[in-house]
Amino acid sequence: MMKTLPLLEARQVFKGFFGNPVLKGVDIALEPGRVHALLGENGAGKSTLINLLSGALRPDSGEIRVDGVPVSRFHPAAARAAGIAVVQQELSLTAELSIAENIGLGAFPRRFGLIDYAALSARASEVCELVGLTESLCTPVGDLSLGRRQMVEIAKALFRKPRVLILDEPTSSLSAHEAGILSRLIERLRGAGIALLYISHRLNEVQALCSHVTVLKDGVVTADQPLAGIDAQGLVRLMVGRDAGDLFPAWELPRRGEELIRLRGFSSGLARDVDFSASAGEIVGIGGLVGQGQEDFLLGLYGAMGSSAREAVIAGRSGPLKSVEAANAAGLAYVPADRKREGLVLPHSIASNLLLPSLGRIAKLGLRDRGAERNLVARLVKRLRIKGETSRPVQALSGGNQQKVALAKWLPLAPSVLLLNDPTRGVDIETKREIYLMLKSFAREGTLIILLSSDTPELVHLCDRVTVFGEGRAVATLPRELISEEAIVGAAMGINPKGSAP
Amino acid sequence: AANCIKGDRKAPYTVGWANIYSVPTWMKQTEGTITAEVEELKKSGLVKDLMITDAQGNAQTQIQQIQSMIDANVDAIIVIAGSSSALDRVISDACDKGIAVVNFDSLVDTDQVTAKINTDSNEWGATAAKWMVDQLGGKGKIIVMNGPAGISVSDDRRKGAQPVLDANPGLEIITETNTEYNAAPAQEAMTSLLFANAEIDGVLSLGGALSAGSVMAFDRQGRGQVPTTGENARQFLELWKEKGLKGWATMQPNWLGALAVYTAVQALEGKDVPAFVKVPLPVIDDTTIDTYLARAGQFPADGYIYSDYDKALFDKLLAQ
Amino acid sequence: MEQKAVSILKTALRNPPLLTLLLVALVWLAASLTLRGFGAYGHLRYLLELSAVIGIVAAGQTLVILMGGIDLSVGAIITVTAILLPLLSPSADPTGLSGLAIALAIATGIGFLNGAGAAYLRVPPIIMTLAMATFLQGLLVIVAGGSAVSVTNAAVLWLGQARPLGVPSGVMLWIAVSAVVLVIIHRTPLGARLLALGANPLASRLSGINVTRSMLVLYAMSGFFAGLAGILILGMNRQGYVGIGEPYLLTSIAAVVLGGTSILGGRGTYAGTIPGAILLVTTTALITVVNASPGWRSIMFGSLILALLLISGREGRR
Amino acid sequence: MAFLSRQNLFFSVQRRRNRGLNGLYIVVGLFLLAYAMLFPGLLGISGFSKFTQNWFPLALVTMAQALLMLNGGISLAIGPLVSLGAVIAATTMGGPLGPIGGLLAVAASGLLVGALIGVIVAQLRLPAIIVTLAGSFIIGGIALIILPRPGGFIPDWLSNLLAGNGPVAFGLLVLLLVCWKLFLATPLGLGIYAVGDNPVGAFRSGVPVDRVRVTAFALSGLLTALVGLFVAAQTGSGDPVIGTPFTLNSIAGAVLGGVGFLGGKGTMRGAICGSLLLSVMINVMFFLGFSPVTQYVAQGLIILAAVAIPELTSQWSRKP
Ligand SMILES: Nc1ncnc2c1ncn2[C@@H]1O[C@H](COP(=O)(O)OP(=O)(O)OP(=O)(O)O)[C@@H](O)[C@H]1O
Ligand SMILES: Nc1ncnc2c1ncn2[C@@H]1O[C@H](COP(=O)(O)OP(=O)(O)OP(=O)(O)O)[C@@H](O)[C@H]1O
Ligand SMILES: [Mg+2]
Ligand SMILES: [Mg+2]
Repeated sequence: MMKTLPLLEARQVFKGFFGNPVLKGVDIALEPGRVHALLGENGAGKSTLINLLSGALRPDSGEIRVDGVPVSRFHPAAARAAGIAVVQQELSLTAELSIAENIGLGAFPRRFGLIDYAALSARASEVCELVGLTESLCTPVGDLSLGRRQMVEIAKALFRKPRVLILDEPTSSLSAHEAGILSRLIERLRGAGIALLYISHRLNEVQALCSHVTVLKDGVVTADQPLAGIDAQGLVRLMVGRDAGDLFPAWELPRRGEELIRLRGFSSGLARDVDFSASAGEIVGIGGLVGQGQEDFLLGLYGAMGSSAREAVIAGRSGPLKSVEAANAAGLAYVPADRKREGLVLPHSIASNLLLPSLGRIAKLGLRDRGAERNLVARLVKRLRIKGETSRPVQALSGGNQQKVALAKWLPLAPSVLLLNDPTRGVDIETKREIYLMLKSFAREGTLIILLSSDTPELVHLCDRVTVFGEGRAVATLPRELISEEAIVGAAMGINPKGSAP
Repeated sequence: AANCIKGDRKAPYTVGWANIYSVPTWMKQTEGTITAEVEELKKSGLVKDLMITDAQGNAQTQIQQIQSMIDANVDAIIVIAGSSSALDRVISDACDKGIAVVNFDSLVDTDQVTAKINTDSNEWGATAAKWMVDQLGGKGKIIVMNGPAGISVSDDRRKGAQPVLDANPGLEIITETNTEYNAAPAQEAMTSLLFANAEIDGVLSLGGALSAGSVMAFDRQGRGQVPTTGENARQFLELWKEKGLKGWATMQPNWLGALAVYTAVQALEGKDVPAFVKVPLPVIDDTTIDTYLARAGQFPADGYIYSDYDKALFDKLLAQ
Repeated sequence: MEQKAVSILKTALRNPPLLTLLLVALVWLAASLTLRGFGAYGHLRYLLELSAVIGIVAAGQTLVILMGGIDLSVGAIITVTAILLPLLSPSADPTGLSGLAIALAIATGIGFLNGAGAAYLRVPPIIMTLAMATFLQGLLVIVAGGSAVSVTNAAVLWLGQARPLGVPSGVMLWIAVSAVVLVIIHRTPLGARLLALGANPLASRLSGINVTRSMLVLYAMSGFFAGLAGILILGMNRQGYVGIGEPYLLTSIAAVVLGGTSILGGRGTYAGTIPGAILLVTTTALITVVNASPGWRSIMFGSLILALLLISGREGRR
Repeated sequence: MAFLSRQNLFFSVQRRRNRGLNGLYIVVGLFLLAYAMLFPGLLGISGFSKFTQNWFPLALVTMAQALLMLNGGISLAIGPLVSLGAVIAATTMGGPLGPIGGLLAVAASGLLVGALIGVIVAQLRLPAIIVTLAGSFIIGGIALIILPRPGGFIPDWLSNLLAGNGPVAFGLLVLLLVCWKLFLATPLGLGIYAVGDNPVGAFRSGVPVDRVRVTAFALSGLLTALVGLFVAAQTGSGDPVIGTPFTLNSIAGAVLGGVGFLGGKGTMRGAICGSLLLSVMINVMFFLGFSPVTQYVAQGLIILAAVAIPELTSQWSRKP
């Protein structure tokens, strides 16, 4: 077979920020009908590379080629015109506009200068069907969950009928069901001759979908080869440069302490009439399809959302918590899923983000104690291996490191209950392992960990128990010996497992 | 009969008082004379009700409120205009409906009113300028302090002064200021001018609390006071006496409000009233200032010490 | 050596407060060289005295804006304080301090109500403070022009008129206020929290920041500082009148923004507001001495602000 | 089903936009009802025309402000720009340009001034609030130079047409709303929302961000200057400071109508409702015979309640 001409290439591109080189002579070539994986640790430069490929940034040196022709002064409009579409993880949606309007934004079909709503509706429902969006097209995007928004974003890219589609961690906020739809979609697009670039930290996905891989490490390409014949271990080795151990730490019998949470008939937001209890030292999973009230359950527990209960004992206090402050005082901490919106103050420095919850505690005579603060920040940065200078804004960190900051800021409070909402979203495999180890060690020290995750293997390997939600209710609680991906999915779909009813 | 009056309205009357802004002290004092007059007229069974609106300084709102008065079919509207031009149409509408419209202080352009009552702003400026010429012997450097730009009252006073100034080229206007009729901004502006000008022979201030601000600026910067014109603001009169400066003041009497109500009722009663009631400007100078200051206690500290008035005075003015 | 100068200049250019300060120095220098009397010690001192009033109002405004709010009631609070104070000063207290305390307590209370409305009723701060300004106008209709007498309160007059060691006491007050506000912003947990709140209220709330309490405290502070400014103006004019506070509403906001603080909150410092206030006062003074028609003056003033903004007020977004 | 939803996408999108406004609709509806009961003349052609005329300028400036706020901007120059429109109209319409030429001059100056501000804000990345504050002085100054005091000329027929006894103003408002709907159905129009809510995302999606911003400012300027023309026609002449109160009122109307400060949040219909509330409130308070003090307090309370009640009820209904 003749070698096909790449649709989009980067040749020996260099890119640095404020003198820090991020990409040092990177080559990549995207060919039609091929799903190309781009792997690398957090901060390896993947997002930067796709920003170059889509014209959002300009390389310091090197060139971008479209259809084999070098383009000078590449910019987003030119990239769009060349049929290059990017699904960034940072959404480009407008909350107040409807799904259809968002999908068409920037590429509306027109008639007499006006938006042709009929055509828009027709074409938008086509792409929505492709990505499995069943909501009415007139729903404002602000009403959708993060996962659904991600699907809108993908539909938006497809709407432009791209020749090259770049997906930056598209599955990190998707449920298993949505991820399934996406992978079937990718197969179809590949069949249609589209060149795909796929970035993900989930290696099983990469292996299932992709046929070629480029691995970035410290700004240089360490591998550019067909995927065939490389197993997960091999990929990890390429990414981190050494053999990787097991991703998940071995499960061990929890040392259960006193009961920290007991709820009867607990309701908050979508979560209705939930019975739930958990003790110190446990890791309790919360699973199910996305959007069944799991998040509202955590927020209600945390006092961030109005809640009611027939009976509630939380960390020794009776009655639901009324405010976040009360929750923090009781020893609860919450790490949100949407770190950019809910977890971090993006324009502020890493240090101020890390200090935010503990400001009051380390103040002396009402004034901040700079020395103590510096020590604390240094300790946290070291413990979680957060890369980057602590005076830089946290938005300049790569996604994984941002996540670490969102988690690390709670550690000084030594929380007795840690509520985690998808803590490994968009986090590379090494960091994931670190986070898992950390969670284990917290549990061992007697912290109760409640882990809501859309990554089912995580629940399977880490949790002592998994409570599965369906339509706002806790439909099943699986004990350790019954936890498996099938059982969790089954329970979520309403197939009653042999496990105890809650 | 007087303008606008059709003779179909019978006592007791409902009077609407369309104020542009009721918060400033001058307005409050004026409103005091209006309500006092209304109480008088109620006693004689001529007035039954007074409706007050406050346009909060917004001429557009004042139009709306006068429209509402028309809709409510009041018998008389007395009004201080928020803009000399903006109210023309709505006021003409009121006049067409046979409502007695009496306009005082800030006048409208239209003649479709029962009566306009005011002192003469041109004369105000001219007399002040003449006094200044006399004081300085026709030679010297002066600063002119004006009220806010774009307002007809301040423009008229300034215009009135111009011929006098033209006739006396020996008086050099160093510069002019435009500020609200308030002491603080006037003091601020004058202070800057004091530093920029080593030699200032007189301050031709054209109203409100501007003169008080100017005197305070001279005082705080340790400069000797110079001849200053002004208005009957209590603060200025007290400073004038206290600092012993050469002063001159006139006034826009607050009882113009009472006169307006009186005029409206007279017109409704079928009396002929002049279309323009010119109220002579009382002058306060070194010979009369003590009689004013003697009554100072009856007036608010940030208010205006107006001359006495009574029904006889009103009748005399209306008999012009 | 040269390199060092360049690098200092570079840091200055990236530091809005410093840049604004440099700008003030430049304008003062240029004006002193060209305009008679501008550079006199007395004049510069007077400029600082006027700036002190704006600076003190803007202290509260800075705090509130940093938190992502705004206070449109400062003008009305100033007026109310200036009008009420003479009525409140008991003649039994020769120092006048008790009257001062009462007036400040009222101003703080008004601010507190602003905060309560914004926090509990969830009314956008702009609407809450605007409504508050309207209420206060109503209050003024009742109290103004009544028995208000010229201020005889010794403490107030001292604040407005005295010059211990040749420095106006108003300026000293401003220095003290600046120190307190700078410490609050940069050295207390409250300061860090309000910046976080301004930049991302949701994340801040989930991080355990008590939004309600912060709002109450900060709007109360804004009321307090507005009241303090009201007292200072009263002392400088020896008499309050209705409308005395009006000019300070927009000026306080302008000083904050000229100092490089983001109007959206979350970024900035009072250190920029200080030169911002001086810059505004200086501009007004410069325009006053120019002999031109009111229209042209207004145009010059606007253009000067715009020009200064071009140099100092760049903002990344928006 | 798919067919149905396709046909109706535009309208279902429109319906969705009413979310969160029901509280305001009810409040405004109650006020209108109260007004009609206090003043039945409202239901007649002339009463309706007069009321809508007085509301019209505020409705338009609120639209102009909302347009900017939706796009993440704001303008403190609304008031002076109204004045500028008014003085240009009043000085040109009597001259060689004639009424049509005057109209074009007003429109062109509004577009130009707006576009200029837009370019400064978008290209130089300066905060809109202070650019427009500086702009307000410049624009106000120009208005004063063109017409130093109220005056000028507007042909009578134009005044009678726009502000006579026919509901022309209301018709224009409806027409403007249709135009806004049409504009929102263009890519540029929707871009206003996208740029306001998520400028980075909009840029990445291919929305010409800077062009959208400049367009928003230009259109807003056009609208504002035309309000000036209307005000001049309504009053029969020009006034260089008549617009001043519109600045704050336009912001109040928009925020009352649920338009957010950070951009992208809110709707034009909400903003117009907000301005209607501000306007009808004045008339209702008059007919209820409120004294100025009560007017101030009631006004504050109504504004607070209109925002707080919908917010609080939605809070409570969200709680389980
Ligand atoms: N605009 C910028 N300014 C400064 N530094 C930047 C900027 N953009 C990226 N960086 C730095 O470049 C490095 C590479 O970032 P990039 O986002 O490309 O990583 P990534 O491979 O996408 O990481 P992740 O897996 O977490 O998404 C990081 O260290 C980041 O801090
Ligand atoms: N203001 C900024 N300063 C410095 N760097 C920035 C800034 N804004 C964005 N960046 C960089 O731009 C890159 C792209 O942003 P993005 O949020 O997509 O990162 P990401 O690493 O892919 O994170 P995530 O995995 O959460 O999507 C980031 O890596 C970040 O380093
Ligand atoms: Mg990335
Ligand atoms: Mg990432």
